[in-house]
Amino acid sequence: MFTRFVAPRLGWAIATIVLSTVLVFSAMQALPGDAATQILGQNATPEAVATLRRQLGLDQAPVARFVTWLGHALTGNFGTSLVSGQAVGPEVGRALLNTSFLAGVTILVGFSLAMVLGLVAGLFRDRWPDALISTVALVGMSVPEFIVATLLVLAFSITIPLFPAVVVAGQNATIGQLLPSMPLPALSLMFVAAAYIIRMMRTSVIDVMESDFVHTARLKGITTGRLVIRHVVPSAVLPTLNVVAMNIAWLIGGVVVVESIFNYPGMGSLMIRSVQSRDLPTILLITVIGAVTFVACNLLADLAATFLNPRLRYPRNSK
Amino acid sequence: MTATQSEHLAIDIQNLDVAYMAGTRQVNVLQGVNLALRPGEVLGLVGESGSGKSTLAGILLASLRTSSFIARGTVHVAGADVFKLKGKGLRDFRASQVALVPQNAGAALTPTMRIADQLAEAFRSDDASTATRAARRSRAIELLRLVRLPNPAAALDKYPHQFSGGQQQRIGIAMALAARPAILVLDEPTTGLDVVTQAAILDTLSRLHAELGMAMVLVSHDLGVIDKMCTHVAVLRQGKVVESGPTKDVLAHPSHPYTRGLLASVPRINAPGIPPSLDDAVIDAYERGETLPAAESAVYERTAPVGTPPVLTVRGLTVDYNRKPHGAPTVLDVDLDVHAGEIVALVGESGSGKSTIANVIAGLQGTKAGVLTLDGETELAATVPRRAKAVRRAIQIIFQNADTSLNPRQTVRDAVNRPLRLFGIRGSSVEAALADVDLPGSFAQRLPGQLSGGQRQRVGIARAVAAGPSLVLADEIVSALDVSVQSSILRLMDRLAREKDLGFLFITHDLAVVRAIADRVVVLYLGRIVEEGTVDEIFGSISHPYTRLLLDAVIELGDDHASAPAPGQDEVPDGPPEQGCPFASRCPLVMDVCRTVRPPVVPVSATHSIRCHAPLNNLRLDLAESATGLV
Amino acid sequence: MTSATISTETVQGTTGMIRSLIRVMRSILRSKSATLGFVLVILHVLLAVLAPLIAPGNPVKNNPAAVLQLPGGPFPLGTDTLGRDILSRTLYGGQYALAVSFTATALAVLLGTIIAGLAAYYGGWVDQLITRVLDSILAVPAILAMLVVVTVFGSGPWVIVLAVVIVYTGGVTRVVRAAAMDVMPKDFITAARARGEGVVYILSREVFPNILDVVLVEFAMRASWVVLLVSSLSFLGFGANPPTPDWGLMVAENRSLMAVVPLATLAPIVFLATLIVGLNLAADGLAKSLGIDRMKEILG
Amino acid sequence: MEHTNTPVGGGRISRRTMLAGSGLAVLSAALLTACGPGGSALPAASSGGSGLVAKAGGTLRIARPPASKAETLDPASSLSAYEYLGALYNRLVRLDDAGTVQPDLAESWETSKDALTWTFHLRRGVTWHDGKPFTAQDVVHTIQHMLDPNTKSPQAGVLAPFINAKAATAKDDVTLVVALSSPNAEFASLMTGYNCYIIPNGSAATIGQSGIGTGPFKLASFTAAGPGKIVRNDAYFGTKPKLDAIEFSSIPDTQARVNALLAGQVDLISQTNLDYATSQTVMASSIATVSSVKNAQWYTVPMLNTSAEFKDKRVRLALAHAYNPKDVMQLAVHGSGTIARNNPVPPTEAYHLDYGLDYDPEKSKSLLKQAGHDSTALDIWTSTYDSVLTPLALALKGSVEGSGFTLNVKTSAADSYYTDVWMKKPLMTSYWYTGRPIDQLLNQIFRSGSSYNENAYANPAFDKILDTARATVDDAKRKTLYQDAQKFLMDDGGSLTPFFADRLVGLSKKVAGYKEHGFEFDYISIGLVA
Repeated sequence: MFTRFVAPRLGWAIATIVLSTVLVFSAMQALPGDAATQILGQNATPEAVATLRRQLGLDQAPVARFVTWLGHALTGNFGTSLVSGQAVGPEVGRALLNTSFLAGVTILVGFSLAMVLGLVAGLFRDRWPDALISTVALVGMSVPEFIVATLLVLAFSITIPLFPAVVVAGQNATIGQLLPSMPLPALSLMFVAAAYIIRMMRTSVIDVMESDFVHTARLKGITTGRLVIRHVVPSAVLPTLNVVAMNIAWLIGGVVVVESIFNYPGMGSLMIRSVQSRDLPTILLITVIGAVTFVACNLLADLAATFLNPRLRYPRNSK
Repeated sequence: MTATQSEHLAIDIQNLDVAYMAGTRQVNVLQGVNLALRPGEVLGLVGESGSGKSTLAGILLASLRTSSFIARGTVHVAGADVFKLKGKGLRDFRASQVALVPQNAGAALTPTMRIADQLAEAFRSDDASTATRAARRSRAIELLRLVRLPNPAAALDKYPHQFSGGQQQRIGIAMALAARPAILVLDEPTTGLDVVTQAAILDTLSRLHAELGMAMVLVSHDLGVIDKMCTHVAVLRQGKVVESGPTKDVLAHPSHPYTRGLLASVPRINAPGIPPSLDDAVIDAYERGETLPAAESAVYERTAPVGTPPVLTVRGLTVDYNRKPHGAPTVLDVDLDVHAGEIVALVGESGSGKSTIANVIAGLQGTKAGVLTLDGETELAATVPRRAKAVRRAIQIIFQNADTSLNPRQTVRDAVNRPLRLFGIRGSSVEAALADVDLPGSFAQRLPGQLSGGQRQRVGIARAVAAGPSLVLADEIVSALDVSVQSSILRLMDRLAREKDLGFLFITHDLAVVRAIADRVVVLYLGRIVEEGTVDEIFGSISHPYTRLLLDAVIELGDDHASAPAPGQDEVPDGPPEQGCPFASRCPLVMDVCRTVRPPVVPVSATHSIRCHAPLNNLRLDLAESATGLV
Repeated sequence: MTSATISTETVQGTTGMIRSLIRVMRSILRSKSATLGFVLVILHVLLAVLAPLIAPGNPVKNNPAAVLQLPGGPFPLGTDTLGRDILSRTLYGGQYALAVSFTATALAVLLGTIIAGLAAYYGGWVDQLITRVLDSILAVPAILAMLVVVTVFGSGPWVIVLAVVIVYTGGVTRVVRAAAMDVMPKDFITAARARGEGVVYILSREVFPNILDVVLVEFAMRASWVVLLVSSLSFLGFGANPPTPDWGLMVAENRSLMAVVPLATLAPIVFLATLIVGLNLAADGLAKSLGIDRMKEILG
Repeated sequence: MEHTNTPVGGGRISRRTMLAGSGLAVLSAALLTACGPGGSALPAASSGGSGLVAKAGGTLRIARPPASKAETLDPASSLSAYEYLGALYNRLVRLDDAGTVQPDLAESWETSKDALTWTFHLRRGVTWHDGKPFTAQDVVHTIQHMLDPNTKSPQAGVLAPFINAKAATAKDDVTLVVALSSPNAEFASLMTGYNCYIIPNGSAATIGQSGIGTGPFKLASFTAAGPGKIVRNDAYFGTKPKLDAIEFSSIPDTQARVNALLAGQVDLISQTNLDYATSQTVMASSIATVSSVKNAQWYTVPMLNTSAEFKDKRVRLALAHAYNPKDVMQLAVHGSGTIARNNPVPPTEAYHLDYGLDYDPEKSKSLLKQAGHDSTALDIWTSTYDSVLTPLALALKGSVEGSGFTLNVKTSAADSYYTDVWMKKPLMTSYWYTGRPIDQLLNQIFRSGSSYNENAYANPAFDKILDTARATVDDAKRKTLYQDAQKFLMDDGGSLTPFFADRLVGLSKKVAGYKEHGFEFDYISIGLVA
């Protein structure tokens, strides 16, 4: 299993991750100004900038800096923030934790629901349940997140004060502190992400329903329930996994809009702050995490597919 | 016929019309179909593609393609008026009375379910004998044994894709039998399987029928299969049953010209020559009550060219995909000649490497060793980019599947004109090229989608011939076509070979076609040549055991259908052995030496050679049979 | 091959494309949703183009005397905080979004298609390389990529186009490559290879015409995303410079004036939403009528 | 969000909206208003806040704008956490809303005739939060810390010209003597800056986290750019604050801050000048309202004197005369402000001179002609950094139409606005907080070579006037000198200031006794309604 699926892809995965960091690093070099100027702001006299640059090690050649960074990164040391002067690991870790928590809720509740809806839509193809669900999905794809989120705030925290409008607890909030303000951000994310999952599930269900083996199974005279659960769902879920994976990657990779609307202390907010303060170490770590998530999600999707799909799990004992 | 009578009929279909709506117009898929079948009888539904035979099979399970509907008539199966059945009634009917063996079991088995579960599903809920899990298991094993699936117990916990096509088909049959149905419907159960496998499966089926005695409906385009399996036959054409009755009578004294044409157009391994192709004009005339003389009625016997120069010589060709680190090469040490105007058949089952060889010649596949020479002088570079324009022009390909061989977005003109322009051919034109393949110049404007299968294949041929090649690689070019069209394409091939001195390397698995068209034959097994010779020699009395197996497996109209391969002989190993004779694992005459030493080339005549350790005498038909008991 | 033949080929290639296009258009009209979608999109394009003729006023003229007017009189939809006519601004508003979005999408899809074609044609390590590089671009969180690009190059239409191309080309390539991969093994390609045709011919004449449908769907689909993105961006202060009439910008400018002049915000939102829904429907219908699985498209 | 510039130092409290954040505002506000009654009446509240009296006790929740991860409680730092300072610390002296200097830790002070030596008599019996007594040594240490180059204090730039690290000495525990290196009669007022809060002796290294001061509140907790809490200091020497405690939370996105207020999660939004429309939204809500701080925002349009476009004084003057301030103020802030007539000193300021450059298209045209252009097209840069900047730019663009000028509005990303545009582009929109002492205002922002001189205005004659003023001990004389400076500056085309705007602050209806002016926030009388 490992040697056949994980090992070969792992190599590529790492290459991909490193390459992405290279891309981001070089792009950051092109940014106007650097941490020094950003920190000093209006006090940025040439001398001050020069000293600070030296302090921050920004005076070395980019390539050299990247190589050193990479070297340290591989040993798990991602450097210290150019702004706060503290190790970036813990801070990004916090943000990642908070984001993952939000993502977790969204995935558990939203994605499973979306799959069910997609299944229903597929089974009732072109009839009213399908029409209804598909329309919702279409809207979900057409309406920007910030409108959704804003409407939710308006409805459920200002007009009817059910949930908090923002997270007032900061970066180091405990899960207990975050939980009360979870519903609205989670809902907003679900609405956007679910749309694609619903549609994917619907499509693949329709495909499977038209396949020979479903036809044969039906001709065996088995009940619809059994037909759906034993014959349709297992095959229909497979392609959907990829969409789910992409959405997870998106959820972790920084859902800036929603996070800032709800002042949620996650990766998205951190990312923006870091780009604006040119805090390279933080940005690079965020990139690494984003890339790792992206790669890992796709890898996991493949593995899950493998696990669900006997074709791959038990290769025919031949070429 | 009255309802009471239909009680004890297995199948009773009365003036049935099935149709779909094209806009406001009703198009009949089936028209005025009347059929009756008693328990225990076997009905064959024969017809060419689009004759409605599969629709009819579906009807028996109360299954219609969405959008089509019953326009008229009634269908009683096992006493039930199937299209009155709804919900649970319908499910019970399907679960108990009638079962289907689908055409392609590979696609018809649910990939995500173990065999055991799929079989268990099919057991009747009311059946006490399968109440417990253990009971279901043992019954499942029993079924798999019944269909002669090797090692049934182990098979239960496997998934469909872990079986070969033949085995999947057997499982499909077992699943259909699980509910002990009164009627078994088989939709082209052996199409797409190798001849040997087909023979084995059909043999199993007839044994099953003998043991269980259920009524069967067998849909097939292959008259041989029908002849072997069915007590009764119904011939369908364009949704109408043109003729039906006991198989022997219908096949012996066909009353309808379509049946006659069909029978006449089937090539036979025991009779050389290209049969006349079926002439629709004649039949349509007959339908209108007129009579027309058939264009061609006689069998045409082709004569091999003599003393023509070689257009292609292959020496010591070896191809290795290096799939496995230390596996035997896919193709090993193949020698091969094609002379001008000669049609050489390269014969083998799927996986025999015949297409690989074609790709190598076409320059699409690299080689490990071997020399290819064109027209006796130019040595062929390994791959296309390194071949001169003249060389690329000299070698042309015709493909098996006419649907994918033409670019659906290009007109016939674009397709045929391309080689003319690319190779800068003077004094020829698209129209001329089309004329060469008996197509009107007006076709130049059409898109492939607007052509019939046969016409598409002709365009494919025109594109190849337009380049003015000396060698044409024809890969299974007739196997996808209806038999009536087959022979016309075969005749075209013959004519082009003669008129244009074209050398054909004709790749096929169909021995009857080989007999009809080929001058010389090379028999390939797992990428190794086992026998070669003139067509008469190959079909003569001395053959390699593998050739013999193939010949015996062919189900020929009107022969006794007695012989069938021994169990297990239909299973082709995944790859060639590292050493010894590739056929050793299946050979009835196998000796220890076969497993270790590569068999020598035994010359039978100047043109006929066999690679086998067995003494020639054991390879003579009469002796061979007594020696191996293949009967 | 000689340049002469290339040129004639491309000519033929285009005729092939045109033929396919006609086929596509026919199939669209067969699908209700597609027709509706296309009507919406075309309507928006027309409005944007004809705005100068139909708009009642100057979309960028301040008017201190008529600030925050309610609908009525010379201002059918009222005026905004600078006294500019909202109807005129809304009508002009499509120009920027449409121009930028369509340019960006076209570039992304064109680039993606070519890269995908090459990847599929050469296969092997070329394909591997392309796939990996694109993966690494996709692996960078899109929003981060956007941020960086916009921060590096500042605002302005071409920056947005660049950003979109960077963010979306990878996705397009994935999808189109998959489609091209399905075509490559077809016999007519084999025939062409065996004839010794060049990459230009095989891609332009044999491959692309057969994946045109996928590409079209891809275009319509991405377009809907890009319009959304471009509007969001210019409403975040990147892209359109004030006082350019642009929906995203208008929403930003009048965001909180709902209580005073609701239409200043609602009108652009409605226009934007209808355009995006139109594009989505078009993509859906297109996909349906072409028998393409749009969701699988998204996956690539 | 980082302070790319030292916001408070520049008197510009960073309210950067993040890439996504900023925009998000959009709809929400819109929809929020939609639900309320709305109406376009201007905020009724006065700088006195709601007239209600606050009850004793209770906890106030304040939402803070984006802050740097590197922010600190060190008052001298450019990244000091502004909201905490006034609550935790005291200065020697403070400014009242008339701009006159009032006692704080210093009960009285005097200066020598030559305005070189200053003596401050300190309050007795004051203790630090850690119980230690407050002495003159603490002030000496504070001044040294402030002037220490490593502190990078913005105030150093203000003081350095006439004071060095050794200048301050403790005569005794309650007497501080400061010897200036050049005369400055305004020294006291320059010690009212919010970087001048007094920290305990020897605390330079630790103050950033400890926050030990003498102020009305003690630090309970503090996280950079995060939540924090302060509690009442019962040992406070002055009037005890009404509140038990104040909780701070950091909410970068403006709209999110407003939402928090409307959802009742916070009671006051600090350092946030609500744009007109948002103020409408807030006023429409049942639990929140808006208070306006008169003339608190100074909106200005720096013309980079070193640029080709503006090196000619006549062009600068032409532009100053080219726009109609009434229209501009109406369009940009819906009239909630005071027309400045290009005078950078607000009318409420004691030293204000009632003089200005008024709207005069003809004069503008002729000036431009003399400068040798019939017409000139300029880019005017703006950003979402502050909600008024872009409307201001657009209003100007519209207003100068028909004059010789054509303005093209260019936007820049909020986060790079003060690094890439400010002091780099010839023409841009900018703003400051008012409430600086006149001397600091003119020296910091218009003196040649000052790091905040955003016009890059440089005129020795002008600098000379300032120096004389500083050296003049006679208040009346000094006042006229500063007024001469204002006139000189304007006539020299040194400033383009259309108007001073009222700052619109959003706060809960539960809040009573809210008072704010300039950099002074009243932590004593603010509380919750009874």
